[in-house]
Amino acid sequence: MTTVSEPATIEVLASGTAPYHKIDPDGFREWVRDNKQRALVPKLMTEKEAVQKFVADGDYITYECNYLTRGPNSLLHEIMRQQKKNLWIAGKFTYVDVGMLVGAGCAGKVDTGFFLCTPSVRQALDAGKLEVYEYSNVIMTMRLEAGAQGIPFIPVRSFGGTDGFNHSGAKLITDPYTGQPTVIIPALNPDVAIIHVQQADKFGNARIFGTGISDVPAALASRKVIVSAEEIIDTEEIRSNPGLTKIPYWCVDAVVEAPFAGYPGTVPGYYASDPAVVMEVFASVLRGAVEPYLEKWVFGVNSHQEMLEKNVGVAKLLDMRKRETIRGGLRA
Amino acid sequence: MTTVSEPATIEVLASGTAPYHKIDPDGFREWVRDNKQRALVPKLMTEKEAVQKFVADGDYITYECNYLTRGPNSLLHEIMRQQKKNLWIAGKFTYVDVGMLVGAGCAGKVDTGFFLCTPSVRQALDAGKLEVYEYSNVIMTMRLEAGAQGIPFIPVRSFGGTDGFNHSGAKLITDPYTGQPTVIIPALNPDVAIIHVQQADKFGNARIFGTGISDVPAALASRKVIVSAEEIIDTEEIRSNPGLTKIPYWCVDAVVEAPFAGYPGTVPGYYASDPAVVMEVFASVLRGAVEPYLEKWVFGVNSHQEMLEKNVGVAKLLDMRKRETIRGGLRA
Amino acid sequence: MTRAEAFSEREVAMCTVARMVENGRTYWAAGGGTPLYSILLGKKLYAPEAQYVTEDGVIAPEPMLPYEPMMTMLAARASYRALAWGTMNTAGIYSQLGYMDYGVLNTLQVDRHGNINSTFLGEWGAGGRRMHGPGGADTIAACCWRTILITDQSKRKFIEKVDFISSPGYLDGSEGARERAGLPRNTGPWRVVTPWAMYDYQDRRLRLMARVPWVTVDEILAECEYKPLLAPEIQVLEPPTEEEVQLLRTELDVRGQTTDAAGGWIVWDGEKYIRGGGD
Amino acid sequence: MTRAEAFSEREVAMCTVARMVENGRTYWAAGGGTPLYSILLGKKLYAPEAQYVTEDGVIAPEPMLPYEPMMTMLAARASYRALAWGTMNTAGIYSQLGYMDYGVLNTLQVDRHGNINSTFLGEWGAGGRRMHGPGGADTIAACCWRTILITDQSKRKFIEKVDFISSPGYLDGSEGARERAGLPRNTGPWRVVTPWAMYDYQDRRLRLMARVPWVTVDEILAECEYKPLLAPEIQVLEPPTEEEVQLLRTELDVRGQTTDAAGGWIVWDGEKYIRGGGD
Repeated sequence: MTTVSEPATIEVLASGTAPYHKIDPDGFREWVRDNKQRALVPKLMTEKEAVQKFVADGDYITYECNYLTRGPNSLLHEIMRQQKKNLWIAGKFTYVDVGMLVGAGCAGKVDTGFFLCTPSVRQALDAGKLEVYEYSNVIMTMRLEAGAQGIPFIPVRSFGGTDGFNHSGAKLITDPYTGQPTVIIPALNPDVAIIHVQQADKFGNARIFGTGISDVPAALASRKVIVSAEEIIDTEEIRSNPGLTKIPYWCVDAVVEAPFAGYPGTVPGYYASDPAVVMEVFASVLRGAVEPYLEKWVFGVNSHQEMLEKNVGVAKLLDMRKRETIRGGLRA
Repeated sequence: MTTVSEPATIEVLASGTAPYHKIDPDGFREWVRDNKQRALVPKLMTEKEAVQKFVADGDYITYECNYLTRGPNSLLHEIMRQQKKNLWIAGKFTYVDVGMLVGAGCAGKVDTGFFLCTPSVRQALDAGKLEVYEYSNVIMTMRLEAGAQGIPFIPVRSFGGTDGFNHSGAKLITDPYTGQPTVIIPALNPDVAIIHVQQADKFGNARIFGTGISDVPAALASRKVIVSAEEIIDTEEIRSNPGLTKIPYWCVDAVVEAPFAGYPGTVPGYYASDPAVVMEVFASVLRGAVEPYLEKWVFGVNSHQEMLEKNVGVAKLLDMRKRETIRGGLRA
Repeated sequence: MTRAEAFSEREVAMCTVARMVENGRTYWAAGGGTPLYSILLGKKLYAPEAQYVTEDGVIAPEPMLPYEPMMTMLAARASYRALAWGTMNTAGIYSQLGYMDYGVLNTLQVDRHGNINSTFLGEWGAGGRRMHGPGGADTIAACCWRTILITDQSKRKFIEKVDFISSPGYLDGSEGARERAGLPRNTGPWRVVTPWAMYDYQDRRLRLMARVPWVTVDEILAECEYKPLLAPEIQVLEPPTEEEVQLLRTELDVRGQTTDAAGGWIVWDGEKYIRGGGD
Repeated sequence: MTRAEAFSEREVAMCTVARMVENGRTYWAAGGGTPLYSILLGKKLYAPEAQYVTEDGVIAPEPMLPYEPMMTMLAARASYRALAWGTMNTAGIYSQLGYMDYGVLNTLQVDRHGNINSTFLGEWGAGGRRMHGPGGADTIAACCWRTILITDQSKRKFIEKVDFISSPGYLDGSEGARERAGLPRNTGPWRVVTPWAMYDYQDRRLRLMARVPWVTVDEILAECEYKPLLAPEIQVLEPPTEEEVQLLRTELDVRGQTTDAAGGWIVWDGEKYIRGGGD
């Protein structure tokens, strides 16, 4: 039992100086009230429609997980094809994806995290076409967690003392309960989240199997949510085991049926990766020669399905599926 | 994008005046380091051993869910049998349980929440034997959520403006990001959590099916954790579907095999309640005549199993099991 | 729809609330009593596409009715065929995020500004009667866009100023009082429903807007400690229908614990409604 | 155990870290490269009851090896037979709570006080070379009880003061600096392992404590920008065994991407170890 003497103020010991995406819990609530469907309304549409409707130039975007693992790649490709501009990217646990988005001319700002900093990213930085603000992976997912709770900030136990702190939106305050210096970080409410899941119904009730990064916080924290799914399942199936639903329909604005959307990466329980193309994208991004990859896999096709048809083929898809032998906990 | 001008301080607009359970994130970390087994060590023991070893007089205790639904009743009864004294109870989503613990002479303080305020509770209050501090159910589970993250406090969007706020550990501050008045509440790290689950292995890896109150936050936030389980399952079974594990072994200090521990309440997927005894306990607590109930169901027996044998019998248990016809999502 | 021949006062309030339930809206039912039964009644008869949560974070269930006694949350039948299962913080967080259109709750006392007391009758810490506390109602009243309060019509319940604010209404009634206390913008009390009447708010003050046919405005005002505002025209509420009370009694509150817990009975004598015994 | 006849510099560092892995301790492996492979090697050969998490919140898996290229987290083989599956915040929260004994990570630069730079070479915002950022390493370095850093022995890496603190060491080296910055009490850098040497800390300053047999202390110091403290006696590390390198090559880093990414080769000529090509 403790009674701490009450300070009339809390000291702010240090503040990061970077711009951060607007924090407006009440405004977010009003967006939810006015835009999120609480009725069970079918939301199936193509990747093209979903991106046209729900991704705007200048949007702050987050995605789960990354290009190589349960990546929402059909949607990422479509965003590049539609040449969305000046996106602000949540660069947590990313790998090749930021380099691709920068190479495709879609990115304006990045909150990092982690991303492969490639020649094209460095060129964009040097040319003043890209700004980077500094966080770390967990700090980014905790920012999303705060956004997913509708609160303006959250205390954390890491990030203090780093130079990232100075180039971020974090603050060091004196905790009014213990009197100890404590870092708080600003909530993150992206404009749009794109998330690839194993199963969803047409309303957006989504099942995710295996480990993840921040699927659920991203879905709750974002104003617009596009879910792509390996399989569309019936709502009866959802109701038969409510314990498997990770994201409820009311968070979701668009549902895209997208088998093999994670190609060339893996979707656990569904298919293994295509190692040759994984190495191809990795090498081309790392070397700054991302254009040929984008030309072949993104701009040279009109849709994800066309890409699978033209560039991949049945034999390879079946082989990827065959090599994914682990099922426990990954299939309903 | 926003850059807010930086205040050197954050204003504390109002502070609740109640004592609150000690907040010490660093001390909690040291407790974890020194006491939580990161090795896979078998922890099976009887309810008697578990309570002797892990519940001390004066402990702050939380439990999931309540006496009527997936209640850790074999452990609650044992705590009363062992006459633990002066417990500080997390009175969130409770029902008859607080009245029982007060009636049994175990309770010294309650953070509420919600509990049936019965004649015996009122007598204890009037006699100065019981203190009550004011929160609400969600404020209590959010306090546990903060405790489960190892942070000293968390902002919330409710509780402001209530008289509960004044008799609590909450504060109203000016959010340094939006400038808006924002309530923060103190983290809660109980001394002990008792949680009844459907399945656990001998190390404490626990599966919980159906809805819940705050099982996982309670397990993470508490220094000592006793899990009782309807069934002990093999660790091979746990590893076959890691997606079903809600509480990992390293949080758990004791595992008690306890079929029908939720009696007279229900454990979803396993058995329905015993309506007659549910009404019996409800009526006796509400009328302040809790002693006969305790005498029959708690003090008059030496263990939960003896209670089942002497007071319930096979036919009734089989009938409760039979009446629980719903399985979807509730059985692995 | 057929006129119900006889019904309890508590049934009247529940039927009134049931008719307010809308398709495509979300409801958080406080606890598992009259609020939950009112929503279920409305969902079954009028608005099948209304969705609700309870404190255990169940999302949009299709419960297997009737419930066993006291088993309205967490039990298998109560969470049956939900779209998702969660926890108390699930309910809390979706309401913080603005996903909950309506909160439905009940209380011991409500005051002029819609503040709710379920904690203490008398002066806290200085003698009086301790009650059960807010439960989830504080968060419901703080974060749902609109709250519907169910209570009984009684001078002891409709009071000038509650002894203890367990769950927030418009606080001191001044503009922006909720926001200054840290609560979300543009939320607050919306309706109060009793077996006799319905109230809304004008400038954050309780206003009588409707009555049941068998009770006069004066009788209602006699059961308020203070005089609430009056709408320019006091509407007359439709009495319960046979379908409503049958459903309530056969599928929902089959043991009558909720509906019969308080209040007298009303009987249709062929020409008019007559208030019977009880109370 | 048999002496390995030939091995790469990177393999040396991984084998050294593998031998530090203890039963009954928890490890958070940064990313999926040398830290993860070092822990797996230690777990397979020396400490089967060591448990680990990665950034995707997998808890104590028994992965199906080898991994496919770049598939060391989130993939089915990587999370196989875990005791629980979580998310990044799972890993973050358990480390905040003090459940992670050791963090194992790698970096571009480390300074005298164990601060780590993986963000920027040069002056941030004023020209220089942008790198990939801390990833999960910031939280590992902040919250695990002890951190083990793997890096190469090079003047460009062992520098007086890092250009940018991506993940915290002892900051300015003063007592209590981490606590004043909001970090948990009694945490911080513990060991640095390179293909040539091992370091600990004395009074929060890096101290050379051991070397491999084929490199002298002077050679090591020549690959530090500043002179680290020296332990009273510099121990000699055991070279890799045949079991270790075989396991590394056949089950873990089967494509050699991690172990061959940098450094030369060391060969046993029958009498002594000889440093070969590469570098």
